Amino acid sequence: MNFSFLYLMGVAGVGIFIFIALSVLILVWLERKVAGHIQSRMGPMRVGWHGLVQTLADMVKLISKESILPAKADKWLFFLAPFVVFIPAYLSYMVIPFAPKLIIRDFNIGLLYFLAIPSISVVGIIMAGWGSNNKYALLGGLRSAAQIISYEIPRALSVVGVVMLAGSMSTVTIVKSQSSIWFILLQPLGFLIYFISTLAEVNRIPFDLPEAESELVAGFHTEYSGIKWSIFMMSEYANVFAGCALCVVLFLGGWHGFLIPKGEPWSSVVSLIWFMVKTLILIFLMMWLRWTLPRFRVDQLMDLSWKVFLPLALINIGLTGLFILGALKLFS
Amino acid sequence: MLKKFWKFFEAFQSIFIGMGITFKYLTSKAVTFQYPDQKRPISLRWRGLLALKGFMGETPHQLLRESGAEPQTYKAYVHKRLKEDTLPHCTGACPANVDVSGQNALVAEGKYLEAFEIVQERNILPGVLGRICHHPCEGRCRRGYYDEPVSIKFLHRFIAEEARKTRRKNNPKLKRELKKREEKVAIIGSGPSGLAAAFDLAKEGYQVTIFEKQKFPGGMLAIGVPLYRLPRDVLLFDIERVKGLGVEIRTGVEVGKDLTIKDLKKQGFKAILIAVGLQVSRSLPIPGIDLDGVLLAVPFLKAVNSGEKVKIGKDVIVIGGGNVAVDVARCARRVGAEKVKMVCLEARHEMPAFPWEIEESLEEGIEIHCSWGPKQILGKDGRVVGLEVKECTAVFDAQGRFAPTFCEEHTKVVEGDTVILAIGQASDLSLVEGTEIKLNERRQLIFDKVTLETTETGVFACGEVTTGPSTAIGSIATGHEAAISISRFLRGEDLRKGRLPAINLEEFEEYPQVDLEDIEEERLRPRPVKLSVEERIDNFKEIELGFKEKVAVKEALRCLRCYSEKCVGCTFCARTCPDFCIEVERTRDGKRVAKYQIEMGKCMFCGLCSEQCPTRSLVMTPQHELAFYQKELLEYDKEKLLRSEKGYAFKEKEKERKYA
Amino acid sequence: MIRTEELQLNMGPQHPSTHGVLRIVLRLDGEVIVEAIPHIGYLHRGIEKIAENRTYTQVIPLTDRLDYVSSMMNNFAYVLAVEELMGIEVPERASFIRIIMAELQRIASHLIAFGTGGLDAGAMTVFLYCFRERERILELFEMVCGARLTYNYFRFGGVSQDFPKEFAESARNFIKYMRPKLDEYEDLLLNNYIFQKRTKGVGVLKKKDALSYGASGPVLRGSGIKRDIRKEKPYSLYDRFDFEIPVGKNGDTWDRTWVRLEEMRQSLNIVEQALDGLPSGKVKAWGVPRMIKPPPGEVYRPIESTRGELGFYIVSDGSARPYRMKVRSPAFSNLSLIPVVIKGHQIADVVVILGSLDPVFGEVDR
Amino acid sequence: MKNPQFIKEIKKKFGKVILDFKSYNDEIILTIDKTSLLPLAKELKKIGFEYFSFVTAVDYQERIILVYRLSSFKDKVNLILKAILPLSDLKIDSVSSIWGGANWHEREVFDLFGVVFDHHPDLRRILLPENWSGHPLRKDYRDEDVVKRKEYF
Repeated sequence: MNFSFLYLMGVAGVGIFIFIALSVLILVWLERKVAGHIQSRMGPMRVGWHGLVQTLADMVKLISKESILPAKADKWLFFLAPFVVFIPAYLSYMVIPFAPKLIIRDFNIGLLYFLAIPSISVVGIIMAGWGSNNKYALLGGLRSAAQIISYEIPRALSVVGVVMLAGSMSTVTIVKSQSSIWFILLQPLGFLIYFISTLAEVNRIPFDLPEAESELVAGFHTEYSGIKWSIFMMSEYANVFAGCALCVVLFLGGWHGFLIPKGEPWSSVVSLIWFMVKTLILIFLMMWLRWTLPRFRVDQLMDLSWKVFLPLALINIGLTGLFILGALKLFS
Repeated sequence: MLKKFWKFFEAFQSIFIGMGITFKYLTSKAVTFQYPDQKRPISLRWRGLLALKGFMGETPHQLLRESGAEPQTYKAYVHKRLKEDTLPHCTGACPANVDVSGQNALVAEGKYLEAFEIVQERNILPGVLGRICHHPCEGRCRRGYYDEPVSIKFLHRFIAEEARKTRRKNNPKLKRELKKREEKVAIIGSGPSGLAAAFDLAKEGYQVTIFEKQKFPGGMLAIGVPLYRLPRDVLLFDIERVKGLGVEIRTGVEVGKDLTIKDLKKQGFKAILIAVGLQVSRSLPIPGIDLDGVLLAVPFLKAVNSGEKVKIGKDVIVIGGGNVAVDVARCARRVGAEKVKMVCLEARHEMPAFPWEIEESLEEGIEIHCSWGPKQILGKDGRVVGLEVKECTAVFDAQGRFAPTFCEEHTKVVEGDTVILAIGQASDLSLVEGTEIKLNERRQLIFDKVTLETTETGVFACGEVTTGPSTAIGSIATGHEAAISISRFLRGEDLRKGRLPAINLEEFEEYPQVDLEDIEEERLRPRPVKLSVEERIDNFKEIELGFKEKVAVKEALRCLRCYSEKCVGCTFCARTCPDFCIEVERTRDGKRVAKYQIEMGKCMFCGLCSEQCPTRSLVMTPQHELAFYQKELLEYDKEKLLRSEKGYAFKEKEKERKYA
Repeated sequence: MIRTEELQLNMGPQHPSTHGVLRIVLRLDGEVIVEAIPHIGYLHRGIEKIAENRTYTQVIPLTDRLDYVSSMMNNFAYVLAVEELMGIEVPERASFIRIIMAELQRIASHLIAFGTGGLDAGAMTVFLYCFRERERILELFEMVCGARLTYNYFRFGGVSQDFPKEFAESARNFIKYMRPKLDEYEDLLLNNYIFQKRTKGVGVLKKKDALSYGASGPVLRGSGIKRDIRKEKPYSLYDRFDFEIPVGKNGDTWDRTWVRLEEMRQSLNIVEQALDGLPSGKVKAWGVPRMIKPPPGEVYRPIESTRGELGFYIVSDGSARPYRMKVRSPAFSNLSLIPVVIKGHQIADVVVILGSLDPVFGEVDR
Repeated sequence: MKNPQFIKEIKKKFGKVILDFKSYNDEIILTIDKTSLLPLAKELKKIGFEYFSFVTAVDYQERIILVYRLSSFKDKVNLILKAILPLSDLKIDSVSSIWGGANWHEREVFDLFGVVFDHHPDLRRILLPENWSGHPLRKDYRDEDVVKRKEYF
């Protein structure tokens, strides 16, 4: 471990943070615009062009707001929870290959890392729920724990097929192996399970039970305000982006696309654009779903995970295995 | 298993359909308004901030005649107001459209003579009508909706008395401005309609001559109306004023006998107006009609009113249920009959006589036998001894026409030694003989409904000849119409152009009787002083006495000045408000509004107050959001209200604010 | 062994989906409800007492504030009761106008119930769509009477103002616009898999309970009892219109929501028929005095309001003020079913069931 | 539907306690003695008056009259049941065991009129706070906090 490595890592860390902050700003704006237009409204219109800087203004407002600590709250848990939620989301950006060579660190267990790290955020959510000393927040935290843990399993199993096809857990290798065919065509079921599980992981409708505002007021962040609340918000959108980005990596061919010139200096820029476009399409799909669908109930959510997705994921693995065997037989 | 799979598929399908719908709206145009580029249009009926448009006393009350005293322009203006739904109901309900609210406002200010002139323009006999009018205006008075209508009739009477005190024959200004015209107009009959036409024509400068059959002018007013309702000096004073404009009245000249219409034309009368009215009493084709002791109403009344001795018995039967019958009965009571019985076809509530007259006659001990029709007059030795009557089961048929049906079996005998028939009158149109004027088969005049012209050019008709049995004010209204036609005819203009029909009384709703139980004393109308039955029963003294000045002014201040758009401080908004957030007070003399305060914090914008406002000065503006900023609109305190004659700052601001 | 304990949860009075100020004390076993005790009265303004100190006319704006989501209906019920007490005949045109307004109000109110029903289940978009359509109805109301929420439009013997000229056309446009929208809602929410999962078999109200608890309106009809006062005992001129009463099968939340949607369709039909047959004439009976003093007596005249049987029980002593005015509000009876229907369900179901009962607290607490 | 069978039945069974009986087309107004409310209510439910509309009370100063409104959908008959309570003895049996809906309505009457319902499962104030004193809809109720205002009328 030398100095330049630390230096590089520091630069990358700050870079990711800036990237997350920017992307959250844009995603929040996008969400509000999409929601608005779906609901025959305009969405924010006053600050900047079509309200583009509205989120920034909101951010300023949130930062300048008083951060309220409930009287009987567990001070430390309450204080730490947003960061415990945010840091895993932040860390998970490390293994996302935005373009060839544009990746912080290409682990050979990159995928495993990605699946493991965001799960830590459930600790933060439970901390928030417990620390607020609020029954709604507690219920939200508990729901979140149950939900994230149960959706980890189908999610992890659904990517096994991809790993089997790519023969590696390195995200870069997975993308490279999709140069001829995207895995979504080989793994439609896997994609479906992965995508829906991601929805559940990032607590979005129809699986936004931890913060179901019509039942639990605002779930685990009922008592949060100001900057702490905005950190929760940021980590949610960071998770959305990371989840969708990985989905692109695993199933939609990562940076691959048409019209990418070879060997030119700007070819990696085009690749980056392809990657971002694909991610944004998935994010848009998420938003679209969010503003269309009602919410599941807790037991139905669990049913869906354990009774539908888990068996399907297992079937998917089996099918993939058979497929690989068949392909081997066929080509050998 | 397959079923489960199908269900799974259906789930996805439903989700995709939903996504399709949301995508449709994502791509279509938003429906929201963009503030401030776009503004939401607000309904005209928007219930926002309350505001007052003006106050009583700040500016003079707008008189209807300000549109022009000309009968034609006046009528057009009245119709315009009617169309805008801003015509005071009293004016609309009056057949002659007298400007009642103008009169009341001027009386309230103490300008009695001006008030008199205003009334006189439309109603040439204010003193007379102030006594005998059947006042349809009072039934439609908006005040009657809240408590009791304004005593318009008595105010007429009051201003006429005031004018009489000055002994002024006419408005000197009017006489000074008179233009002389050469054309001569002859008017046959000096009843109210003839006088009205004469007045209008004389104002325009025509040389008007009235021919009257009787020895005194006034027509039916002089013959038919009993003295206890109308003293003759009042009538004569009113007629004097018409004469004062240069109208010549030739009494004792009967056209048709002494003179013919042809003679009149030869004498140079360019236009002739027939205003002879209904002077002949109808008779009945029943047995015993020619017995001694059977009289007719008109000759009877004429004799009574001219002070002649009338020969009637002690026990009088009057046949008929109209106003004339009541007059006859009451006159008979006064000239010596001890018992008077009225027999009429109609039931009590159907009687055509005015209810207050029936009431008074009952007070005087007159018996009324309702729903009986005369069968025959019983006689003994050529003298009347009684009247046999049969029961009348229905007076009107299903279409509402007069077609009485009788039950012949059910009869009774009413005893009496004199029978007076008051079952209606007809006109004596023998004067038309030898001219081109045509009569229809029922010997009624054929005339144009709009222009009142008869079949001969230059000859017009007005009054009860044209309308049938009517009232004094109704006749006056036709007189004005005829005057318009004649003056147009003489000037050679189109008679029909722009002529408007009379306003239908049905346009205005008659307010129901108000329960006066909880109402304060000062809100009620003053009760006129009446002679008691003992005092009046044996003489022809006037029964009702007029108002004193103080009472009259107070009564005039009760007028709500409908549609004047100036708050009169009537307090009905405050009485209606469910939140008690309005406070209104008048000054002690009642002539100005001293306080008007709306507590906007309490107001819940129900709009009941502005719905109640008779003047339409309290309006709801569409400026809801300004409620807290324009506080000066809401509090009208004494200082502001009484600051100057011309009003206060509100009016300048009004220009800036735009009502939707 | 793990020791378990029941959790006591206060839902409300400040809670986003209690439809006002309702407080339900829930005893929870995990997420399952063991017991629910509703507490009401947070919006109690004593309207019945205030009415005893107001004249009959002054009570009309008070009735607006009962069920503020469908004020026209309250006006209608109150005015009908007083008219029956006074024996006032209403002109035909006024009756037609009243029916048009009442049915438009029914649509507006059901739109809120339907939209918030979706919102309770987490579907926010349908809620905003419903408000978009409701806005058009409110614009119609504003055009007619100048107010958007508390109309104060009905008067004894008629209505306060006639329709403006452009009303008929706007209303027809609205009907034309609204019909396809209702199909859309059906696809977007009612047929949605997740919504069906959330609502079918949830909050089942048995016929027996519905009857003995005095449930009415869509709640009663959702349970399969075909009762509509518009048909059973037609008031105003409802017997002249041709419409159907939708009835649910299972009495669950989905059925109640479906009944509301279907009723909107029927209301559109009624409005259309009324617009076609709108007679001309006066909109206010002649001869109604300013100060209403009904003869001594009592009257109870229920109408089918949006939420069910709404009636004013008025006792008059012959004076200008009601001696006693009782508001039989449908939402009060419907809400009293809460402990019955939500027992054994989960927290998430509480709001959905509550939404399907559609209480308005102005009416519950009065 | 002028005189349905059950009216005769009720009259036969409860003839003694029915103080007043009026019937219009489909509306029946029945005034009864308060002591026999419960057995009569059971009988009424049995013969079809399953629908419970409301209970309310009217304060006639010296006595309070309870008004029950019931409907029978089967026969399409509506019934108003009146029970007279003297002001000195404001107690009556609760019918909430027969019609569940009576529970809240009786609580409301208790709250606003002070009528005590015996055997009510949960007789608490419903609209007013627990610590409120007095029963506002009673005619003799006076509240010192009421602001005096100028009365136009």
